[in-house]
Amino acid sequence: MATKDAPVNNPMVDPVTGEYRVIAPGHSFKSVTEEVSRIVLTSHTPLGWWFGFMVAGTVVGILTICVTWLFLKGVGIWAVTIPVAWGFAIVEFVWWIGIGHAGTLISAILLLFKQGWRNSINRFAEAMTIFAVICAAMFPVLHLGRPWLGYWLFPYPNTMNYWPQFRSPLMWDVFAVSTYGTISVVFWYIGMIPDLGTLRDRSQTKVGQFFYGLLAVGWRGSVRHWVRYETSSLLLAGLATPLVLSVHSVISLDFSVALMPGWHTTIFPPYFVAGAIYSGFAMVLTLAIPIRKFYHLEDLITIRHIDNCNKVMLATGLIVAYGYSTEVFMAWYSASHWEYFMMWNRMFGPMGWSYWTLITCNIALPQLLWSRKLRKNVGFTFLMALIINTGMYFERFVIVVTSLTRDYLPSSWGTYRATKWDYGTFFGTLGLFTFLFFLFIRFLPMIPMSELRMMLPQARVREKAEPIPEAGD
Amino acid sequence: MRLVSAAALLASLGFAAGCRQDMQDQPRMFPQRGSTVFADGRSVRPQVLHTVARGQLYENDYFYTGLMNGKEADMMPFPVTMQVLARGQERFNVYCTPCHSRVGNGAGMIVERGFKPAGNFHDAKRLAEPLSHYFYVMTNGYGAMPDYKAQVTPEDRWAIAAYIRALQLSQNAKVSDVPAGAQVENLSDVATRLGEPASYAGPWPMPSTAVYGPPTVGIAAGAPAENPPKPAGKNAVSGAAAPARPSGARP
Amino acid sequence: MANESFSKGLPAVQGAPACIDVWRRRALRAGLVFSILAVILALVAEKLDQPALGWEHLLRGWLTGFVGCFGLCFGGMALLMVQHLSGGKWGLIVRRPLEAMTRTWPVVVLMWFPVALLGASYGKLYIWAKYYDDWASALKKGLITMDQAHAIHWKQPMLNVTDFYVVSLVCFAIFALYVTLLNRWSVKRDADPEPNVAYWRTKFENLSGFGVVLYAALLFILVIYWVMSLDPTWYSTIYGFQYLVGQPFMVLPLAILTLIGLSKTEPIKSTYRVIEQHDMGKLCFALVMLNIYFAFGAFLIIWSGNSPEEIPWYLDRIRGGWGVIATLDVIFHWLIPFSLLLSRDLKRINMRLSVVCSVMIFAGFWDLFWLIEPNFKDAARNLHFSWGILEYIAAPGALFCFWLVYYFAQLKRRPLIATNDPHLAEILEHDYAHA
Amino acid sequence: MPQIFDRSSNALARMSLILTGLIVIALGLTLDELQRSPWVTRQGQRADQPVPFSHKHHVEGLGLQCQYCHTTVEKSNYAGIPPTKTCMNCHAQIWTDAQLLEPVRQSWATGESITWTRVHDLPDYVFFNHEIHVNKGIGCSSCHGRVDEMPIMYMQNTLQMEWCLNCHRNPAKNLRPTSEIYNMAWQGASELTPVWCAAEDVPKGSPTAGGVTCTETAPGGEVQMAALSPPVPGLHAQSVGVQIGSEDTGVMQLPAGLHYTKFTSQEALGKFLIQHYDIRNPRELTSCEVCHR
Amino acid sequence: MPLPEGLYGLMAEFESPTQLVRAAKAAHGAGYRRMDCYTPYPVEEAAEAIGFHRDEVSLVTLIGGLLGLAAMFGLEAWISVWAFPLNIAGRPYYSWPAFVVPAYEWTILWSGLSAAFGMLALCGLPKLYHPVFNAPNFRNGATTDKFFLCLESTDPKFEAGETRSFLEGQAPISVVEVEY
Repeated sequence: MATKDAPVNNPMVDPVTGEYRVIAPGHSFKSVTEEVSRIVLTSHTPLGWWFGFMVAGTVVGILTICVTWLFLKGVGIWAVTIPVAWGFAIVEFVWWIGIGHAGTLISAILLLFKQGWRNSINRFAEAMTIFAVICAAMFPVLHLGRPWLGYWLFPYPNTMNYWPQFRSPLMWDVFAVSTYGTISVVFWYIGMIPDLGTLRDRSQTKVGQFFYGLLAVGWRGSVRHWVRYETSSLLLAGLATPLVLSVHSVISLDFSVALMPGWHTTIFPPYFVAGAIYSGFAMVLTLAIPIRKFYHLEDLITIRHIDNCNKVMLATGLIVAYGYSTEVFMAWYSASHWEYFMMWNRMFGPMGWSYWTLITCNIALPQLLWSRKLRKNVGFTFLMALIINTGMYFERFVIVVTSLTRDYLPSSWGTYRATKWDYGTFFGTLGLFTFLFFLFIRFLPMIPMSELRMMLPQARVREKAEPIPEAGD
Repeated sequence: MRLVSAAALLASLGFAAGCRQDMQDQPRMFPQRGSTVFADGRSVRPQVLHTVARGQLYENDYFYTGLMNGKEADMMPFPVTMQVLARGQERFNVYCTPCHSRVGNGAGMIVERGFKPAGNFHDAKRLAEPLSHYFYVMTNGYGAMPDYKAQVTPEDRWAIAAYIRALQLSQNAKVSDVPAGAQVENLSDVATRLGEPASYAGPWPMPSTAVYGPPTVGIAAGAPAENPPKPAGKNAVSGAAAPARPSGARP
Repeated sequence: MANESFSKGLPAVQGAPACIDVWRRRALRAGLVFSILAVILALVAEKLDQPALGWEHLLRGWLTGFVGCFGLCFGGMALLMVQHLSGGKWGLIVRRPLEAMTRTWPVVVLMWFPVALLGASYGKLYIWAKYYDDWASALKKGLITMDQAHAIHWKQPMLNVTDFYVVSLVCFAIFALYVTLLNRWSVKRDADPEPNVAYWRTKFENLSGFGVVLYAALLFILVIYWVMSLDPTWYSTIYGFQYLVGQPFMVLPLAILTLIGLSKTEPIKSTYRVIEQHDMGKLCFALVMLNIYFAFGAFLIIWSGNSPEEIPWYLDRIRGGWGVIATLDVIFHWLIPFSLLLSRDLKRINMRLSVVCSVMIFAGFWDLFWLIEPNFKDAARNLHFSWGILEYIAAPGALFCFWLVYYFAQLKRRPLIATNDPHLAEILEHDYAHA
Repeated sequence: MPQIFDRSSNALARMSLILTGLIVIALGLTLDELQRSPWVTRQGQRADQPVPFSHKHHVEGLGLQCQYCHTTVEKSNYAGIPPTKTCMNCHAQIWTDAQLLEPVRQSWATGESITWTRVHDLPDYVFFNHEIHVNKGIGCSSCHGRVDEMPIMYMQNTLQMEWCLNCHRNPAKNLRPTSEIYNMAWQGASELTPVWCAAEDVPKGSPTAGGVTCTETAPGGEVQMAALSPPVPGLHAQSVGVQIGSEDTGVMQLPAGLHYTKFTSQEALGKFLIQHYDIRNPRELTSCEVCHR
Repeated sequence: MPLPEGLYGLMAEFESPTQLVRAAKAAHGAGYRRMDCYTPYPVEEAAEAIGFHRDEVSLVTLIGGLLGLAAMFGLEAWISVWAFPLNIAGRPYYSWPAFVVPAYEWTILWSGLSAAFGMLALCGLPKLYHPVFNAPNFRNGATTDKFFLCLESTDPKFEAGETRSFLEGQAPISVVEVEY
């Protein structure tokens, strides 16, 4: 039988498997190190960076104004009221937390599954997680009404003799999100220590040496340290995996523990987690594609990465679709009139447009990802990532708003219309996220150099070593 | 990171502790809080002149005025029970004793401090007054005495009036007041019979809150020392002399 | 034979060793013993039990065994497709055992017929079938509750005997098609003189990608018909996911057990490495975690909601002595495998891992018992000994053993190693210290 | 290449890590103390008042009872700050030219209220009711301290929620007979100051504290402790015309034989009173809506 | 404690990990024990070669996780049952299903922090000053593309001249002396 594989001339494609390589051929330890560290250590900051930084900074300004006004006037400036007491704030909280999940997933789960392709993108995916968690955590705190008393949520011996109420999923949230934030930062930082060592050693300026040196805590690459470091990374990955599942599950419990039609359903935890990963991968692609282009990192973030991310998006998107279908089916099968009406209202009620937007963006259009060709098309992927991000936003909107507008009691029915402060805060967090990201890519290594080195073929120790060459050879 | 969060915590705590929080002082009416709504700054409003509030139409009725056909009368508007008397005693001790003293001889502490001498309930003039006279005086004042309308409710005023009568009786008790068949004993005899100490027949201790006037006044706590009461029968009006039992005395 | 490049490390014999025949005979004997036991128990229960439900219990036990074997067969198919999608060396190792499991589908369909005939057509298991027409009079007579009557009536478009047959048979047909294609292509791939890695991978991915999605959807509908509708008032959106994870929870341990059993002799001896065993152990651990995650998540939501529509389902399965079964379910399903699989060493030692795998398979059947038996009025919130309840040991035992007989026969029919796979070279190349 | 950091930096790094830990701990402890300190609670602070009114003088010195001024303490949420009229009851004649009292006279003349600074200022989201506390055995001094010994009023306790709950979770330790509510010096039952209490059934609808009789002196066998007759319906009945003195033995019932129990510990007394004052159990008493409505 | 002075050790630089591992094995075989390898990425074989097999990070993590679990579950039970019992929708005070969630989170939090900081502590980090940084070629390559083997002077078998010739026999790029 003749070969069925079309011959390929692309050096990025592995001739045996026909798949794109994770890392371009011909790289050495030094070249990958330089490729990554030059972005940070250069004294020349690109103009484009400054431009983006300024734009993001301006949006952060808008956020500051919105939040200040909120502190002064209270949550009444948002559109949250009865019946929709959880408006944009919770929509965005869930959305941002969901986005964060891809970072942990990439670094943790793929590390456990020995997926080499994670290495190029895990660092900035983790950074994305941290910044997304920062944006997300803001919302419930701002939503408290008196945000400055947010520390009341923690159990500490206060003058009220008051302790948290642990049967509330909102309390579970506090622990889930704070743990998630902490572990993400720790995981990110621990992973960065060897690279900080590299930066310390490669930095030409005193200031750079000092600060990177400080952050690297004296990392010197001892193999003893490396062994512990590897164990610790694996353990952190092993811990972050159930953590990431639990965090969005806990957030889904905020809804599903309540007896609201459309909320109280047992599939919520896995379906929220899948949705989170779905949107998270979309955000990873939204960030990776421009950065790859801007900093010419096509050698390190290859079509393989994009293809794999697309596959994950397709898979998680299908799980989400499964969730939607289950809900629709169970709305009928439950034989409960409230469930039935809830689904009817979602589809054909006054907010039906949001449901159909969600179905279009989250289910219908992403089916295009079945096509191998489109999965490898960078421009299309970028567009699809944006569409999915939008779709996932609408998913949370549908869950939060349409369910709340139609309670069990028709007399309490209402509607929801976000105010300019709602929009301002939302766009503000987008700005904050971008702002932090710009700082990150300028000052920290966004691709883990030590892990790239490990992936190179010359990194492998050969058992049957070549004989020692004669001295002076 | 830890430092930043610690600083943030400190700042927020300082914020919370340093200023009163907004929910602490809410923009609504609280009694005696004061208000910017009214010109006189009071949240407690005085009754509007020439108006009668619902439930406060005190018709010209004996219970509220103490006057029957324009005249004082020697009767109570409701039955007198032990409860009423105990209540009267308690209220008397709160509102009247500062001037009239516990035994009603008009030598209270305030009088000692320079107030005009207050009436002695045991003089002939007062003994002759009809019962509602006391109610009327409490309601409207008398001479230097201000009215106690605002401090004492009508029921309590009547109870005090009844108690004043009991006080008067206690100072002038006769064997003939004792119901027929009841045995009268000396208090000291009772004490001996019961095996109580001799002080049992003397002045009884007052609760520690009881006000002790200067010794010159010549009254001891609870019972007039120089005029020890004859021990009354079991069902006599013992409220005056016996240790007060104000608990649960509210009508 | 193609692939000379890496056939050098391949053992000469790739067929199954003789020990499979021994296993098969043992399974057959055990199956016969269990069958006889099942019949005796049914007769004894009819005589001694009050109420006499011997034959009904046999049918319930049969249902348990059938659902378990169904999971092993088609759960194996799902895992096979996942393995084609995810790649990885462990996939290569377990491929042939999984394919053997999928080829047992005719037995599984045979097992289904008694459930359909007696359970649905004669209404011995499903009250929606029993009171399909006369739910109103059954309600009047107090045979069913108001909620059950409403549910039976409302769900009639779905829960009727015709649909039960049509849906089940259509699903079986689709699955059979998939099984056939997966197996046929697998043989063809090995016969391909060229590696054609990309071609075959694409072909399998195309089939499996959609196949997994389809399986997930159809499985949910099937378990609604077969298990969930035993209590027609009950509904839970996560039910399908629970089976979707519950099936590999039994399939993967069985595959590991098979491989460990075969690893003493060629050909598995030379391809079975501790690295892949460790990976599969981790995968088992992940399944253990996922399983408790779904189960606990659903429980927490319903416990918190505490609504009269849902909580009775759990109360039926916790009160009246069932709490012991539920606790043991958690222990078998989660506590034992979780604590043992935490250890890195355990995952790398054959004997210990096989103990954990056996516990996991046992836990699967235990869980089915807990799911199925309290659906019936005589057992809900009332766990008590009767001769009939022992059918839950005898009937599933018999079915499982007969299934194993067929599985071993299928295992023998194909070479145990898929030769045309780029991973094989890596596995055989002992030069690598670490993969 | 030279070292970036000096040798001392290792020690410095470790020290600073330890120091950071210590600072965090110290900060926590400081904040813990700070939130309970008078700086936050204003406990013990004497506010500037328009008239330096002395409770010590009026209560301890002159023997005025609490209710003389705080007339609504037993029947309302608020104990009530007396109107100027109450001051003028006496000060119309006494100390009429004292400079101190000028604001009082000013108020009396003009009708303007005197603007006192509130000392016991609960947050507005707390609904505190004096009536229920006073009538169910919580004395003034339990919360306000020895007001009779305060020349200028100040807050004896923090009035923080913690302090409220400490009592609400175990009311027994502060309960006293209702006859001792205004007794500033009440110390609680003990071996040295035993309390005798008796309880009788009271009909439904009457005050729950009504059935309890307590005394601090040993009730002897013959000691006459007046027992209450059942409350007479229609206290407000129109002139019934029962003259005092004309004793109706039908109304003036004989006291029932009261069975006294001696309490020599506050815990035991508190338990007895909790039972007979119908005080709710701590879990109900600490329900949020008890104080936050 | 007086500061150590003099020679810390001899440092050989290698081009590839294979060479490093071989040299390390040779050194271990020759009886050297106090030595360390420095590599720009984890080379487990080198650790095994110098006789470093097991690390205690897993144990620390397990202990941390169990402590976190116990701490949070204990806290929740204490609060809900004893310190602040509240009737919430009629659920029992001891609501273990609800307590599982925060306890689970804290298990992960504590074990994660133990894994991270336990690793640093076991490595003796932070150690901003270390003698190996004195080697002139160390910072050029150790964190980029070169592999180092350092035999330390505290080793009883260490003898400056002999050790140097031993190292030079392993085909290094260079052998340098490292001062304290």
